[in-house]
Amino acid sequence: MTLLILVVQAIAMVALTPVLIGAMRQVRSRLEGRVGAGVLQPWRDVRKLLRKETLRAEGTGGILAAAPLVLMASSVLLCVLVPLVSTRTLPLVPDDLFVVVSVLLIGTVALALLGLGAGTAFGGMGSSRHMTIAALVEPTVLVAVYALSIPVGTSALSSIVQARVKDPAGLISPVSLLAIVALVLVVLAETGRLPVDNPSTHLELTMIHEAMTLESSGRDLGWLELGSWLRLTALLGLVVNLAVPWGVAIHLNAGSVLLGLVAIVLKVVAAGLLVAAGEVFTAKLRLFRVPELLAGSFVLAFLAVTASYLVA
Amino acid sequence: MPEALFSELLAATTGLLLLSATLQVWRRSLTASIRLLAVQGVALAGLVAAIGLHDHELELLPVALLVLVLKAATMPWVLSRVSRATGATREETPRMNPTSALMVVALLTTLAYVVSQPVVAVNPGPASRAVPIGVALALIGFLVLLTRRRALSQLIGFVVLDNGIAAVAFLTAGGVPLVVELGASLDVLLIVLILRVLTSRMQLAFGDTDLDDLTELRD
Amino acid sequence: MAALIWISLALPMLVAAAALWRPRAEWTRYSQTGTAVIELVCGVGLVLAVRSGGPVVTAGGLLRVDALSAYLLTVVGAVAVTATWGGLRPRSAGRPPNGRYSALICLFLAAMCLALLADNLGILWVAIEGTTIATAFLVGSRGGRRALEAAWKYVVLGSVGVAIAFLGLVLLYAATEAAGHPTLSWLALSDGSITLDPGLARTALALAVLGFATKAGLAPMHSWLPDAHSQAPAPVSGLMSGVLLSVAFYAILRMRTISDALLGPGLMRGLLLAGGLLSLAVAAALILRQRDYKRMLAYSSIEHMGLLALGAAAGGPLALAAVLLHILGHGLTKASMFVVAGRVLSVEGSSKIADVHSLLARRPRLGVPFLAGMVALLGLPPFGLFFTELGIIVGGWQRGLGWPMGVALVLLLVVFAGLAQHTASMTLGEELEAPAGPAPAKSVQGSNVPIALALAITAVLGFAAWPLAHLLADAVAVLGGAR
Amino acid sequence: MTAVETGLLAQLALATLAVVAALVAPPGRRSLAAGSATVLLGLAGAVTGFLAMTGGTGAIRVPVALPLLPSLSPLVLAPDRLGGLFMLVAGAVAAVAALFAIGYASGPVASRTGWSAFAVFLLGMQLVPAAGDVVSFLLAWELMAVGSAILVLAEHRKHREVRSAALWYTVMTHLSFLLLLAGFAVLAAASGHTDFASIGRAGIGGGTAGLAFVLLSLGFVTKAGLVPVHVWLPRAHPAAPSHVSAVMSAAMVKMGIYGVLLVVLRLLPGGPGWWGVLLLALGALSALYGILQASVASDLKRLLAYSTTENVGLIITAVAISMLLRRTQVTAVADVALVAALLLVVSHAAFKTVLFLGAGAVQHATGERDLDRLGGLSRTMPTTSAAFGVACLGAAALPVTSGFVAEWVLLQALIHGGGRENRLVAVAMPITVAIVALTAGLALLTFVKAYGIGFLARPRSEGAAHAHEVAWPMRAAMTIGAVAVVVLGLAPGPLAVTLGRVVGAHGIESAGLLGLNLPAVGALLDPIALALLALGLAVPLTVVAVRAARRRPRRVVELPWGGGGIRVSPRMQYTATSYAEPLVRVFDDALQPTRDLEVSHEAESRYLVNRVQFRQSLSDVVEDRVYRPAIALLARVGERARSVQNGSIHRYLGFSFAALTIVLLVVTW
Repeated sequence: MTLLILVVQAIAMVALTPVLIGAMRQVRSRLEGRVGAGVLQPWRDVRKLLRKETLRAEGTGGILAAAPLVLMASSVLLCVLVPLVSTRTLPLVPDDLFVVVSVLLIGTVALALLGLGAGTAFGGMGSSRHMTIAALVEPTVLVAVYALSIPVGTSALSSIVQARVKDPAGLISPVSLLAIVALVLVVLAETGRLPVDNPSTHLELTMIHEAMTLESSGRDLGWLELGSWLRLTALLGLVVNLAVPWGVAIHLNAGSVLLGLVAIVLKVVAAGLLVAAGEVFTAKLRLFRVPELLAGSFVLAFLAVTASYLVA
Repeated sequence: MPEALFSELLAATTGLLLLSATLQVWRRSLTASIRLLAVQGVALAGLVAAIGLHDHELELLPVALLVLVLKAATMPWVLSRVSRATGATREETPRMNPTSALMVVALLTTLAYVVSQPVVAVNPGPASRAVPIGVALALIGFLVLLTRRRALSQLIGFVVLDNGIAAVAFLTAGGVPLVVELGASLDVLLIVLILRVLTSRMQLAFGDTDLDDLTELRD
Repeated sequence: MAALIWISLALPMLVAAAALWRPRAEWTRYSQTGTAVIELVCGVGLVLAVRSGGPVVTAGGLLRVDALSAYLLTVVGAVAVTATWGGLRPRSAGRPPNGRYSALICLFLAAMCLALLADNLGILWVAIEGTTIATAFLVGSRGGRRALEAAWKYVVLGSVGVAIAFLGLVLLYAATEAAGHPTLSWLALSDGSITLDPGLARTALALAVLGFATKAGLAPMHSWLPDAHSQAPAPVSGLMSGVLLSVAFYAILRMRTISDALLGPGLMRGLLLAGGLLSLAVAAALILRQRDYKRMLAYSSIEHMGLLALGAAAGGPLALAAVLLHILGHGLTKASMFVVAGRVLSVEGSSKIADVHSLLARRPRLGVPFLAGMVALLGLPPFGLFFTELGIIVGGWQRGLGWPMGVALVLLLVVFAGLAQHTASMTLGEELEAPAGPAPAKSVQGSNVPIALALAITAVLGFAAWPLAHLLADAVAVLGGAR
Repeated sequence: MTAVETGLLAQLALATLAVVAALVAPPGRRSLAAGSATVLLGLAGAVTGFLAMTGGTGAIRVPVALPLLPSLSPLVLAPDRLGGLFMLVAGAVAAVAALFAIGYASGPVASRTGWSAFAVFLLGMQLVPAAGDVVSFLLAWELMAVGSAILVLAEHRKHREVRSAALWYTVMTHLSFLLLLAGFAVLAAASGHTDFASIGRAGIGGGTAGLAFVLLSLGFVTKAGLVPVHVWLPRAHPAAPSHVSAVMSAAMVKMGIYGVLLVVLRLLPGGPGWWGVLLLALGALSALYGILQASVASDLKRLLAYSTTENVGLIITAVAISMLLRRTQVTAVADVALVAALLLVVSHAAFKTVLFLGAGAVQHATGERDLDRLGGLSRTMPTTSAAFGVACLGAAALPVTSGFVAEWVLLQALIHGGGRENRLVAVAMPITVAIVALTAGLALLTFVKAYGIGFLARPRSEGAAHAHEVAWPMRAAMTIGAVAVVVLGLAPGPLAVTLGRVVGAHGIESAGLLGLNLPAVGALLDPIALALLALGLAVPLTVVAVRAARRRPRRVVELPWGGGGIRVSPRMQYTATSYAEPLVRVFDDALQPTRDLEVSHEAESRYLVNRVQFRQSLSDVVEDRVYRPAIALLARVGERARSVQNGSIHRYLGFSFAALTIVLLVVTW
């Protein structure tokens, strides 16, 4: 039963993701005064890419073929593990925070290796920047969720969400506010959104994510795009469920699960639109200013922990 | 022998010892200090004889004779041979000028008095009260070793040091057991002879017996 | 059994006389080695005798052999065999036999034996002064200004120092006479039967130890040692560093027993601690930037004597046993090291560390023993010095000398760093294109057997030395064991 | 005679056999003969260790001259459970490394000396955890040191830097030995015994215990390579032959950990709080500093060496955490932390062995050790590349490897250890979590760099271009290690339970499919289930992908796109150095690189730049700031001291005279 819910959740997310991305792009272009390509454009892109012929440069290894699949698989696994629709988890595979983070990192590593695999200048550059940011993000993630987990006394995300549903008072406690802000920042960094990386740039010297996928084409590129979008969806979902956990199915009945599904879709889309709207008004940071941002978010998370000792 | 005479003799001999040593520090002439060495030997022998007669230890008389032969005759003779062989008759530039050296002698004598208190304390008597002089003699010998540049002067210093120790030995306990006395005297004689040989070799190797030449071995 | 004593004393003198009588005779080449072997045999024999029937006394009590002296006699024999055999140059080396040299070495051995066998402190002193006399010309025997300088310093500093010891003995005798029965017998003094005036005894014993410390190479009386050791011929350096220092240290150990019996441990502990730590410091400071590898070995001897002094200061069965075993291990190792160093000098023509390099690659027959010996000297297993240093440190700590031992460890680290650095620069490195002169033939070199033997014995010392254990225990008891 | 005793004797016998084989075997067969003997030696150690770890007992006593005297006990070899674990680790690593060496050893390493030293080294290392008393411990310790030192300077003829490396190594090792000697001396003096059992019973406390703890733990962490006494590690590991550095890094360093555990668990249990704080500070600092240096290193073996410092730092952190928690009565979590430490030990042994062996294979095949000159090996050396990759996953603590399990347990202990009760813990925990997390992140980058630059992309040098796969023993060794990394990562349950028994920890259960359950912290990890779930998702994807690939295979084009169909030149690729550049900038203060920029202008106008030269060199900050000045100071002291022996006999006589006067005054006063 739980498995079924999780599969449904995964499928829903995979289906939702392109739409979400489309919506975000649409909002951006509208706010920037452009017409925009329409909400379904990402869908078409992926479909087209998956059909297109795939090229491979001489002297590049199998990593270019393998990495996209690994990224995709890890992202889907992420969607399964993270408590989005319900707080029910598989008995043997609890949505343990550290497991989730490590699954996320598998995708990160796959991307980074992909960037190096081609043996071009830009691939390495993107990979290097990507890994640097990932490395600096990690403390914030762990400490932030640590802060949220202290009241609950476990590192299982579902239990945290459940606890927060149970006592809404904790939602606006300084602990959770600080932690959530920190989390939002690291999610932006990890998924390559502004102000860390500009998802729509193709100016080589500024790009991070795009530089790594530069050598991929056809279905490889398709998997890559879908995979990285999925990461955004999953992480946004996690954050919104931690921030406003209402609607998450706690009991196992069709009604609540359906409600949870609808709720998460709405919440994720809303969050995405917020992010997109925000991106319009923010400029990309210089790469070497990014650590300052991350340091800031780390401090927030750390304050959250200490606050949880002092206040909560 | 009556106590009075004994203490007279003690005073005379020990005084002579100290006087000769002081003069050795004073004078720069090596030949002179060799003669003073002979005087010291005589004084030492006289000291031994006096103690022997006073304590009725007749076996000290041959010892006195030995001392006379060894310290009053043999060693001065050997040393004068050296000085003739090396042509070193004067200590031109001692490392410490005689004036300050004499001051140091005064200091050393007081030091000797201070440090030989335990000895005096053990058995008070005219003999042991003279012990500080022996110690002073030893220290003065050390001073000569420290302040003179010539190889020969160091020989002299060593002999003076040895005289001092011998004096202490006789003043405290009428000398160490005879076998030890013989061995010790033999050793000292041999050392002096060895040093003599080394000195003449030095003369050959360096054309001089200035000890400041001996600074090749260093870190 | 008393015969053994007389043999060990008389025979070297006879050999010496014979060698002086026929200085050019071919057999004189081997005379010193033969004498050494006989000393070793006598030592072992006396050890057995003492183990079975207690101390052996002769010459009306002037000569007395107990476990300690028998053990050290054996050590002298063993080290002497190593040094002289290693210094043996076969005929083909083209050197004429030198009877005077052999005779002096035999006399040197005899003097050391006398020092060990005498029960009378006066005779002990005479014998130790005798070693100076015997070795004076040996140190100078290489000829030339430097050898002469070394000899002069050696004789003057040595005899002056030992004269101080004589002053001490004189005062000690005076004290005994004041106490009623004049004696210089160690036995009488150490069994506590006589009670001396403490003030006088303090002065006497302190002066005696100070004097003997000169010959034992303890700072600040050590100054003669580096010069003499670096200038003397290799076997002589080996003998001096290997056993002469130890024999002088034996005298200090005897003094220590008397002092502990008469005055309690305070005095000697203070003196030996000061001497030991100072020696370690001097060695550490001067090894760091040492230029000359024979001087380096000499300073390492000072370091080891400092360790021995610390062990003696600690006292107690563990530390004392470690000290005695250390004497054996250090003697064998240092003797072989000096022999090897002498060979290096003879083939490289320079005693500068900077002039010698990559021995392992260029001259393995010299490099390997040099490295092995160094490892032994640094106190690394499997060599016995590892156990003895460990015993000294632990024993010292158990006797409440924690801080001195801690300081000693720091200094030991510095010494280690210095020695390791110099050894590395001498032995390691690549082969040069030109194989640096004609490789010397084995015949000229002399054999590596004695060195290998000595190092092997040092290596098994720590593990397989339990035959020695009881002997060591007895010797420690002689030294007043637990006191 | 019990099985353990047989095992111990077998190790002695096999070591002798190995030495004999090394000495007598003809050069052609030497590596095979001595190598197989050493493999057996390692296996014997592993088996014995396993027996002892699972409760087997036995003791061997060797009389020694000194110890026959009353105050020292004879040498005792009696491994307890903990010792058994470490003997098992050491033996297993040794066996794998020896197998590798059969194919790898050549030149001086394959000489008589090389193989004998290797055997002695392994024997000493495997006997350290067996030692039951001070003397035998130090003896085995020094045998280990001497053997490894000989191997470190094996290449001294060819490479100049080997000499300085060997010097650093020996001196630091001796420092550690002397510290241990002092510490044990304190314990022996305080307890009156030298065997561990009696010392443990003596219940030493107070200042004495504190002194002993400081001395011993400093000595042990020196061997373990913690900051600031790590300086020998990044020098000795590159200098040593790879199979040796594998053993040194994966097993020998662990003996330092064993020592620390021996002290805090057996000799001086229940020490005061500042002990834990001290260790925590050391461990956390080392973890961070080590991985930082590793992430910017471009010499592969130097990188691995620094990452060893990091891992050891994590282990010590775990130990320290468990000490702190035990003091605050959170014993259940303390047990978890302790088990985490042991898990880290095992997993690090597994993956670091493979990594060093892989580095050795690469060096063997390409003659290159500098990542900036490697690349493209994944095609020419598939096995090595695969094994190295798996080990990299382990080192980066990604599922499903042993490294991930270990770090997971550590983090669980950390986030459950916190609590308001104890101020100290309340402050320590979040900081530690952050440091561990940052360490993990940097480790990720480090090993992505190591694998991506070294094995992917295009060859950056001739050697790398003409690389070839290595001989079978080396491949076999690496494969065994890689399999171990994965198996330990898939089935942590039984292992963790055994480790829990080793340290008497409660609340460590096996659950699910060989999974690991920690009821104390309410956490469950079942890698197999996770892997199955992942496969369940990945398989359909793969099927789709494969069918697509079959329908329309990839077309191979000559040039990569690279922003405009550029010409292919390996020199255009990112190198390890450039890969780490952003990090160097971020951590500028901690790394303090020395940069210099030379811009030479055209003659006509200084607005036309002729050429720009940029040099950047990274050195070990601790070494520059602490060791260099100390060495310089010592050298100055040495120079000054030389004037003491200035050759003037008068000065020497002056020394004697001064001594005489002082002594006279002192004794007569």
